[in-house]
Amino acid sequence: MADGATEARRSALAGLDLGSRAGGAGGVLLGEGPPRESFALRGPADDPAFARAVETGLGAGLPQQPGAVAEIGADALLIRLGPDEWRLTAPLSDDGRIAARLASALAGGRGALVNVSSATTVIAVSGAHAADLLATGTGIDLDPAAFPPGRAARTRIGNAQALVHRKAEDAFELHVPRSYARSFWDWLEARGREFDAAVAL
Amino acid sequence: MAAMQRYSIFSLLRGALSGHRGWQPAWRAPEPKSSYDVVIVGGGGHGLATAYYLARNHGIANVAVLERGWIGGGNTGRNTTIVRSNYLLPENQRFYEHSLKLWEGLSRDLNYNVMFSPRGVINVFHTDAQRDYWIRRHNGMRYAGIDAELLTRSDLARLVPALDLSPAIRHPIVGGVIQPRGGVARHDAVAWGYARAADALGVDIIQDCEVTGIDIQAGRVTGLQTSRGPIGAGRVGLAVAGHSSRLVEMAGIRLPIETHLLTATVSEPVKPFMDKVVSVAAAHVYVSQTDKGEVLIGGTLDGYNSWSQRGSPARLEDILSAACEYFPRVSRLRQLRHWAGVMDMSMDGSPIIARLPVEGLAMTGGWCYGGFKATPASGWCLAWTLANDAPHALNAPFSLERFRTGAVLDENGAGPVAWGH
Amino acid sequence: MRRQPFRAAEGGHLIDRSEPLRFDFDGHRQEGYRGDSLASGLLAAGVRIVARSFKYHRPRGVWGFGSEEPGAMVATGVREEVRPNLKATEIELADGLMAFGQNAWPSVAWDLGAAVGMAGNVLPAGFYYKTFMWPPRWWLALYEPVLRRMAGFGPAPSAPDGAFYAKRRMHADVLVAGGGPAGVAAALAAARAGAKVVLADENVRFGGGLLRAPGEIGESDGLAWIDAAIGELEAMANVRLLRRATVTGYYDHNLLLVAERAGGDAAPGTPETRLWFVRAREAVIAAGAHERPLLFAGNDRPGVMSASAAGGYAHAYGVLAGQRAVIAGNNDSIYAVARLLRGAGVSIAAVADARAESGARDLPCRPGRTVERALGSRRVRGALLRRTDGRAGDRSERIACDLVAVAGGWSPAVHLHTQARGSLSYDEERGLVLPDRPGGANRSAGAAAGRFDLDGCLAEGWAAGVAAAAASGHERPAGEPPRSPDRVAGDAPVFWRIGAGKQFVDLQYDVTAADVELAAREGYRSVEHVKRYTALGMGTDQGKTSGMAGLVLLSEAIGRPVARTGTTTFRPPYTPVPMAAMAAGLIGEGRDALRRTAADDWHEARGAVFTAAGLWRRPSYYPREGMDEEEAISAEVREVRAGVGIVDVGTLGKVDVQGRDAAAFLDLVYANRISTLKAGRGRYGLMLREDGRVFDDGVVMRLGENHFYLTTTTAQHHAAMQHMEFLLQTVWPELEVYATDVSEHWFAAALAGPGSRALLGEVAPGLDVSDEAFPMMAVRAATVAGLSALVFRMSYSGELSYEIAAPADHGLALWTRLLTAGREHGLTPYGTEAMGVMRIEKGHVTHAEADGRTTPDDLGLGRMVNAGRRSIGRRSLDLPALCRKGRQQLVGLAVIDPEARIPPGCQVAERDDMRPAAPLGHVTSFCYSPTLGRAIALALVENGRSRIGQTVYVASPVTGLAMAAEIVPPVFYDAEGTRLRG
Amino acid sequence: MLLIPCPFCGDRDETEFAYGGDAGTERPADPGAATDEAWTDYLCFHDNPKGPHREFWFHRDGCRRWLTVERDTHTHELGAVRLSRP
Repeated sequence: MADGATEARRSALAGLDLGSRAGGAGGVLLGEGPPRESFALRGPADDPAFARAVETGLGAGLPQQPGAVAEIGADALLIRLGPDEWRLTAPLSDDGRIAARLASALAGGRGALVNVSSATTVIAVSGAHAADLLATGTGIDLDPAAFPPGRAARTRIGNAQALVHRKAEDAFELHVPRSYARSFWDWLEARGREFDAAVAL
Repeated sequence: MAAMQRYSIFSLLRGALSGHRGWQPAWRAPEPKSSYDVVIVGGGGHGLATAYYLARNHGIANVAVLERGWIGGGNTGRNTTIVRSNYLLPENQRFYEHSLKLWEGLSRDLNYNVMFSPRGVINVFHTDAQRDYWIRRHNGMRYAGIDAELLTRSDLARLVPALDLSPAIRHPIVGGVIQPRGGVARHDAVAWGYARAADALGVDIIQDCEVTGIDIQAGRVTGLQTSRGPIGAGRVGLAVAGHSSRLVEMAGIRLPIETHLLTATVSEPVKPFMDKVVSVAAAHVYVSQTDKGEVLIGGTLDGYNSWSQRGSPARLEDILSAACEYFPRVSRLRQLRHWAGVMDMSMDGSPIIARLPVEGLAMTGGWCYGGFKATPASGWCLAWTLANDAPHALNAPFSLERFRTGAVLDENGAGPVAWGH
Repeated sequence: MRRQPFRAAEGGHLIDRSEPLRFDFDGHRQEGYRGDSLASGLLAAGVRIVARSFKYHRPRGVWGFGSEEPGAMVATGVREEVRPNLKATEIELADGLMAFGQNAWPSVAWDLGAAVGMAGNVLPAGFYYKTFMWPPRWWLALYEPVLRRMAGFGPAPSAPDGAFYAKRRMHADVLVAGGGPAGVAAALAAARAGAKVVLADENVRFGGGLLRAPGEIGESDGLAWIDAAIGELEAMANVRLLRRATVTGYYDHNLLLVAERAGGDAAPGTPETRLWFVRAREAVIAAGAHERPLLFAGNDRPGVMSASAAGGYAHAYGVLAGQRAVIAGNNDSIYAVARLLRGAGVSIAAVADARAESGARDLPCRPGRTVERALGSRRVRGALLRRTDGRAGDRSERIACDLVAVAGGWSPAVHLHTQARGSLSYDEERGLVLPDRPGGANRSAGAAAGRFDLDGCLAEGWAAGVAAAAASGHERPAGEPPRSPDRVAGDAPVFWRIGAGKQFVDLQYDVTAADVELAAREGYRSVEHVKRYTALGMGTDQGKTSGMAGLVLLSEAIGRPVARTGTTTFRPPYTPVPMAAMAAGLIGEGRDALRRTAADDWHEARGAVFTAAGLWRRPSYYPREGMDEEEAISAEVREVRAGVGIVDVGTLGKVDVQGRDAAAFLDLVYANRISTLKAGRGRYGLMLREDGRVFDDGVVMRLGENHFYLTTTTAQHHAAMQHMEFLLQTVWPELEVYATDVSEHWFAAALAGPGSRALLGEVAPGLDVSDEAFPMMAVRAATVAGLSALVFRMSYSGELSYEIAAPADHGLALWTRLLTAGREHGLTPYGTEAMGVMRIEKGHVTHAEADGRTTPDDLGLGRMVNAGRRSIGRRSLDLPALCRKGRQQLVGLAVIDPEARIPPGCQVAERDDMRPAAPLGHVTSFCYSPTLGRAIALALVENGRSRIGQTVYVASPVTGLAMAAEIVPPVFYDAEGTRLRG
Repeated sequence: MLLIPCPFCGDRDETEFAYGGDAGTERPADPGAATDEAWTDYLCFHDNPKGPHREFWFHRDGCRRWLTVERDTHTHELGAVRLSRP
């Protein structure tokens, strides 16, 4: 990473000054998730060579089930988003190392790895009514029996497309496109009125 | 046949004295004859208008109109009743302006009040690009001899107090255009008025008569198979928009038409607060208030081929939220009823009024959203085409061949995507 | 007088007498109790006229008990905040409620509009079709405004609804619509089987028909059994109970809409209405039935009401709908109602049973008789009874009363069943339209299916619940269905009508039996024709009570059996749904998110004027002190052309394309050849639609052998992505290509102007920016202003220019660091207006030119199209109409008068008189060019390229402006491109 | 509102998808060799049945796969739904 990049980073929600508004308890807590780096991994799921390359690079196999989330080491995740698409995401502190390992394993073979770290903003939604709040704007079945903790799904919520990662029964992370993040946050907060939504630190 | 019983305030007063027992049927319920000079398939406004103009303009009165259900029961009775000629392409301008002129005399022509109300059709816009487009379209109308005016925001505030002109909304309205002679009409009355007038000229209107086959001999249409038996025909005109593909298929012809749903809805009636028809570009929604007081709201297609007549609630959410956003007071009303029309969506967004590749067979269809306002001119042109076995200059551009040569009339520039128009 | 003269001393399971409430009706203070409806409160207070009818302004009282109410239409709130068209039977009384009756002036009690009623004879159904045709101009000027004012119904509000509305989507195994005995039994069975159940009922309390009349279930009181069952359901985790919640619509794939009147701010954050979108594997329709009216003269007078409703007011609210009642009907329910009313303190004057053989010793029965006429004008003062067998010489009996309770039998609520495309059948013997074959995964039960006895309803509901649970994959529940000793069928095989006079079928729209007959006589013989000609059933009650009466009348009038007369379509919603509830969450940015680039905060702080580009907002220009808009834009242009400027191009679509077949694929997607590009270089790319029209353009950069990065326009980015995926997945699935949308990841800014190289060299010290090392259309990875970036050398403005892309999280830093570094270079931020001026000066096309109708050749891009015919859209260019002569072609227009400015939307004409004539073409883009010192435009003109040098007129008839212009080639500035080399 | 069983994502509302039209007309493999009639058949003259229809849908907000869906255009009942590219 080039010099001065860390202090250069700015969240799409920075203008909302959420820090100053945090506090209070409600049926739902909304907050910005910790920044993450993200990579789109593309490739032929049915090609053993590709699968082996991924396993070599990550030390973990490709998650097979739609929406399955594979944990890789400390807090890095590989999420299956489509037949030939996965999302690799890790804390920003990883500084691209995991992607570099994967890229070198993939080199010369099939597939593609594309940096999309800035493409999404992560919003954390938690609390007793977290699922109810999401259900005001998405048609997917959020019943834990149908969408258990540890699963992810890309869908539409309210005014934006979102990758929903259910971390616990009452805790979700939403990855929304960066340019939509402000409007999406406003929408979420407005719909949250029903649940006495509060901003979390 | 008996002369048509004239309608007027005097006949109403006379009726009152007799307890309204003296009113004759507006049209007969004849048994079908074994053959006719011309048979029109489809007893909606277009088919009935075709029959009327065949009899009145061309002296061809040995005509039957076959209707599968009850007259006016298709899209004639399921639309948002808007009448206008504010089109972009010259071919469409000429045709719809001809239609508008027919509308202007229609009630007296038919001696039936179709309640054509030229209250003005307004389009509002939000961005420079939309402004350029709408003004260009209205400038083009002026060059075609059609009325068109530009509206400032203060004009809009005066003409449509219900409209939200605040600069703080998501897509602020920066101006508008109006076709003052545009307006609305009572949809059912159009079918009934044409039916009554055509019947008086000798046309047989045959309801509950479904066409099940088209008889063709040596490349020429000779008659129809129907649920009420075979009926011979010298020529056949099809006016079944929404179902054109199916009927034409009986003659072995494929059309550049796909069938789609268009949802509309009304609120409960309230006292009058808006007398213009207003279309909002940013939301693809148009709003008017009926004579009864209902707020009538229409929008865009559901977006996939369908003959179901049942729209998606997602589309309702779209059009109602748009109505509430741009006409904030509408949010205090309640939705009373919604329905979906079955649209013939042509591949360029313009109609087909043309002879088909079977001799003696012609059609009007592919109306997309525009069918209601086109009713008089569609019937007028199809009558001409059937009577002369050749299109009139007004409908010559609306041929089937244009889809083969590429000379399409793409009003929206959406390309060959039926649901894009 | 007592505050509530018609309140019984005791009784009323819905009210709480310890909590009196005050409310206003038509300006008069009234009193009721917590739990009252407005209707019960008004009846208790002795208010009989609640509204006026639509057409004749006749007095209307309370007729029904719930959502079927046709007459008692009121508005709440005042002035601009009014809520019109509410049914008094559905409004829960609240302290301080302000309500007034509708369609009346000055009040419902004394309404001047009633004068219309006097002219009623001249105004039969459809009168307006027969008159008001002359003189032609009077329709718009006079007739229509008068009709509109007389019609309408509730007052029109003028302020938006400020209340909070909510939506919720959920999935369930079984949705039960209706919480009467059948619905509760169904819910119980399905829930015990383990199914995920939603039970929705429109009333404040579950119980359905048991709210109106007592019944027995098992060994106990029916309502007590219901309460116990609800208690059990409430405790189950797999059940959601929705009270005050009407299932309003049944849509595709078993999606049901439920409107829950959540009650506004009773608790903070409570929505006024919460709209549930329930995806149910199975639905049980237990929506009950509506009591039918009897047709007789004066049957619309306040005081004539549904018998079950009259009983219901006594039972549920302890309210007497009258002091002395005549009860008339054609089925056994009248005896129970009579006893219920008598028990509450109403004196029973007569019980008229239309059937000859029925009777009861304990009541003043009049077997074989019915009401022929209700007496009184503003309210009922008596009734004339008459034999139903029409025997000659029979004299009518006159009975004084203030309540005529009528029981015409029941119409099952088949609405949801038919909305789901279920078919209907007509049971001639029972006089019932019944659900037949279901159209979705649903079953009807109880009164909605024509079972009117309590025992039958329970059994059928239970069975439906068991079946629905099984169909959604659950085992049979334990337990047996509840039973009731009530096994009286309650059928009313005949529909009753007697005598002459104004007999109302539709109380709201004033449709009489004579109107229906008139319609039939005039040839409007289809049931839909009658509905449309007379407006029967078009009111806010949607004909729940009137539909069957109208159908039978029509069937008699046309001499065709009811079964063949058919019913009208029951269109959703079942009861009106607040527009604001449908709109919830979808207003403003909730509907269309506002997309912001990474530098948006800077633009805003700088005071930029924004413009919309799809959902994005972009700086249009940056206002300057003492300059108007045109001057500010011109200044931006001049400073770029003379120095260096920076513009935010973060909104462009960007796509990463990789894979073995990437180059081959791009050759097919673009009309021009891409595969010949060398790595590190880029090329302008032109995409066509399959019909040969220009679809999109952008730049394609080759980053490696099998790796490309391409841009799309802001507007077509999503369409282009979808298009490429379509081609890869359906047309050429054999190609191995991965197209990844990276638009959101990259922020981009363009440095443009002769000074851009120097500035770039300064901020990217590691990058050799010389023309040789970094030529036109090359791409380099570099560190710019301390940030990792990609730099493309390309130009849109016509000047030497570089586009710098960095991850969007660093976008603002990139932007601000460039501006800081650029201060000494005179770096000017510019917006889309200046960018637009410069691209018009250079003759670059946008979607104003590529409007979906133009071919590459029309736009002067014909030479870009490669000769191969496999690529998308190429084949269409050979169709005759696309290569014919005389098409409109892109040209430039230079306005001759330097002071003139082109107005928007101009046409191009041969003359300046703006009189009707075929225009030559139209202006697509226009601006004032500070570089040329005059207004210029791009235009599509018929045979435009052969007209270069001609003088034409740019004209806008709607603004009355026309000006002369010369047709010129569409490149106004630096046609040789020398400035690009810098 | 349709509920489309995406073979990858499972049941999803219609609002997550973009419609792609008739799947019954194939693009001529060699457009250059196609007659105007064959080419415009592909462009404009599509199947429009009232009944079973094979059509494309794009799961825009989900797996971003194009699906080939069998759907009755009258009842909206769905038949087989598969990925257009297996």
